[in-house]
Amino acid sequence: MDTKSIVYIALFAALTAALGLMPPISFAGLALPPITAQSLGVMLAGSIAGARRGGLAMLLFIALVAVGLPLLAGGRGGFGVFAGASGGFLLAWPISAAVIGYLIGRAPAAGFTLMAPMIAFGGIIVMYAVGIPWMAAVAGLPLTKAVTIMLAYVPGDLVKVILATIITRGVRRAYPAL
Amino acid sequence: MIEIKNVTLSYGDRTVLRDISLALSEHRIAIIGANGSGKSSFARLLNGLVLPTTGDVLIDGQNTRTHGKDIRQKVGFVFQNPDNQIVFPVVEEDLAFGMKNLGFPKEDIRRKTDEILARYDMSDLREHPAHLLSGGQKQLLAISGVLVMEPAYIVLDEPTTLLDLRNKRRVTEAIHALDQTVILASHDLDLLQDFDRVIVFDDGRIIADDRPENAIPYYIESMS
Amino acid sequence: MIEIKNVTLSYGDRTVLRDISLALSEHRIAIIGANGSGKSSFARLLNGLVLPTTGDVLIDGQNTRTHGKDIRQKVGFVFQNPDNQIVFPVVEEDLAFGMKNLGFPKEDIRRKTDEILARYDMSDLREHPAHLLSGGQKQLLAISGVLVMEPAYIVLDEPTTLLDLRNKRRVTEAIHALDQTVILASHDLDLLQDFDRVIVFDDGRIIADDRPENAIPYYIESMS
Amino acid sequence: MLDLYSPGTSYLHRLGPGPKILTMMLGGTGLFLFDSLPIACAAFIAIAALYPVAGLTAKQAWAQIRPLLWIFAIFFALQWWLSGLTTAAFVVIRLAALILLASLVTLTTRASDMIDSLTHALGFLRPFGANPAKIGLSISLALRFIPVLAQITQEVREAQKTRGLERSVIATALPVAIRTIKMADDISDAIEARGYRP
Ligand SMILES: Nc1ncnc2c1ncn2[C@@H]1O[C@H](COP(=O)(O)OP(=O)(O)OP(=O)(O)O)[C@@H](O)[C@H]1O
Ligand SMILES: Nc1ncnc2c1ncn2[C@@H]1O[C@H](COP(=O)(O)OP(=O)(O)OP(=O)(O)O)[C@@H](O)[C@H]1O
Ligand SMILES: O=C(O)CCCC[C@@H]1SC[C@@H]2NC(=O)N[C@@H]21
Ligand SMILES: [Mg+2]
Ligand SMILES: [Mg+2]
Repeated sequence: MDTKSIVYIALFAALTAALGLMPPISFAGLALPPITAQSLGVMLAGSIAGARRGGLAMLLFIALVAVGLPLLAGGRGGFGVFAGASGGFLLAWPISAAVIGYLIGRAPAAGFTLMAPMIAFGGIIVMYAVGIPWMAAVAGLPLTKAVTIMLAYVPGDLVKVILATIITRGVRRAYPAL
Repeated sequence: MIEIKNVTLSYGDRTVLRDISLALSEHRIAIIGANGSGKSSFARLLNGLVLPTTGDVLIDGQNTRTHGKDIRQKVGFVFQNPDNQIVFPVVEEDLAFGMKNLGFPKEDIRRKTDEILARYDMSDLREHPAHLLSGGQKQLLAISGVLVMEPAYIVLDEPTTLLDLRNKRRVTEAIHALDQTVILASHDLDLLQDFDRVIVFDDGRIIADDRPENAIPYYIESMS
Repeated sequence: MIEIKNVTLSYGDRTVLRDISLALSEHRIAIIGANGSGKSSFARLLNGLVLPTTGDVLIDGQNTRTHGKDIRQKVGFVFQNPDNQIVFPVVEEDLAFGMKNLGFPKEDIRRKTDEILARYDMSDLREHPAHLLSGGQKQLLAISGVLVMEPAYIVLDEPTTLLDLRNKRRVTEAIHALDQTVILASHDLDLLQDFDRVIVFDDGRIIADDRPENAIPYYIESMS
Repeated sequence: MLDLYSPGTSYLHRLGPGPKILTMMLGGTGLFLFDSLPIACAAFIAIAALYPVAGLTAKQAWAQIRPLLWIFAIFFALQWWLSGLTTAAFVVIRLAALILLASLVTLTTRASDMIDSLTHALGFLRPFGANPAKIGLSISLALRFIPVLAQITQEVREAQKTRGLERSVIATALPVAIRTIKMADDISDAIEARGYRP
């Protein structure tokens, strides 16, 4: 792996951490995953850094969280968070970023209407597919109930998809060679 | 008229401006001083980007604490590092950004963009990615982006460091041709020859405040 | 000896260096020219950070296309913005970075760190956080970080732009004291008085290549 | 939060990064396993007491928590409303303890030492094709970038304010992204120019 990849991986892990400084919206105490700006970091890692770099950036991020650095929104960290309702989502982050990166890598010049669904697929569908069953298991909820709860997160996630798409397209115009 | 009243500025426990009081009414005013003496911090006070820790900054009687937004329309600011100032990916868009925010009509924006690009020989860079310009080109873009907004006061923080001779001359001429009040922080003493007033900072204090023919030699002396 | 053979460099469809051929063997060589004329791009060719679109760059006979890594040991590079070349948070660690990469033994690293810190009067900054240094100190740290690697050639791209008089004097003295071959790109013509050779770029071409007493006036003339 | 190395010669400074990271892992996990206010309080006090031991000031400790204060306030209010005062106090004290602990590690450990011991500890990953030295460098860069990103965001906000736009998510996020990528490219050039062989 070249130096640039190492720097980009570090950068997107740091970006996701920095987005944790935005206050999350939490429900039911911390028994449910918070609505957090950090999943925007996941989308950008995939859409700007690409499948490999983006996926590894998120892997680095969750590894740093696991060793106890307080990088999750609100200053949380440690192995404990993986055992909580958020655990599945966190584990999905590297996968989501990689999927987004892969899709966009196939159509780098995609317009808004093509790129946004790609980011939504990786950043919402894939993420929820891993996160919801985990949450249901941890919180002892029936799957249908867990799905219903997650509907509350969709509007926020759609906003993030739109932001990620606009930012990615802007960055690609500023860096045609990216 | 800019009034600075008993201003102190601290970042955490580090005090970078100590009890400064000034009234600035001349046409061209320069701020000089060693690295880290507080020039940029002082400049940022003038349009309310930074608020004083104690004391007040008044622009035409308005306090930066309460009228930040109005004051920023009046006081244009060119940053020391042009990378900080370029907001949009493409040269043309970036130039238009400030004018759009002030609600200029479309044709005006177009005309002024053409004018300023031609003035600095950058017409063929209209569609160039702004962040991939050479250092000097970026600096010209940063200055242009503020000039097109036609503010009443212009604060420039070392605007010529990366420029070649010709562009430096152009920017110097542009600065001299401004009808507005100009406040310029710079290490380039050549720029200041016909300024009306030169203020010398040292460690957050004013150690000289005089006409250039007195203040500049004093500063050179203090640096050796 | 650095040889540049029929080098052309393009970014996309924009050609920024046009058929340059040169052999550089003097002790101190300066590159000057207008903004956007290709100085930084040229400098980056010399240690293989950028590869020519056509043609070759040879350092002591090695091609930058094939021996990039060896060449980067031989050709140190100091960038314009020191913030982006400080890799580690603490002064001492940052100095050690290049030497570790070259596999220097621990004691050597220690000794050379001491030496270079003493040379630039920075011994008490050994444990200082690098990002809190003043502009001049950062630039000296950047130069030191390259010098400790003992490169045979040192390329500097506008290393004095943001410095005050005193810091500029220190960095200038540091550059003049170097035993290595120095290649310096700068708009600051005062730096170049006792250089051996001055190359003037214009729009990707060399328009003059001579001793400073001839090349500098030529450049000034061409800019007016 | 997570400030970088602060020079010193205390026992904690001299202790190898391995034990410190291990303690942080165990501490972080432990704090989440035991849902009890007294334990969280005890941990908070014990960790805070290590700051003077490491020659760090109360001011430095406070600086770690300060950026998150308003988030804590939100958590506290929400928990108070949902589950009562005790739980609210517990959640916030636990978070504060975790942050102080992790910051204590970053404040007393040099990035280069951290990389060296990670390179050593992660040696077992080599057969799987991972290069521990690269992982070490990426971790240290990531920690370095967090405050830089906050600073760049601040600078971009200032720049657009001066150009007449007080607040806009896109006009902030886009230039921040572009500038950070420019910075990443420059740093990557600087790393290579200093002989780094990945
Ligand atoms: N955001 C900040 N947080 C903490 N300290 C700061 C900040 N900005 C500036 N400083 C410190 O304030 C002091 C004054 O800085 P300032 O940038 O105003 O100096 P300056 O006179 O413009 O220097 P230069 O000539 O190098 O541009 C310096 O010691 C600097 O380190
Ligand atoms: N990565 C890049 N992609 C596209 N164009 C670039 C890139 N880097 C530089 N350029 C363009 O190449 C030309 C030469 O740039 P370069 O930075 O070499 O000029 P320079 O002589 O160093 O100028 P300055 O004195 O302003 O620093 C400029 O027109 C610039 O816009
Ligand atoms: O514990 C955390 O801090 C975050 C866990 C993940 C939250 C998920 S990511 C997808 C969904 N969208 C949100 O805003 N939050 C959840
Ligand atoms: Mg300054
Ligand atoms: Mg240049």
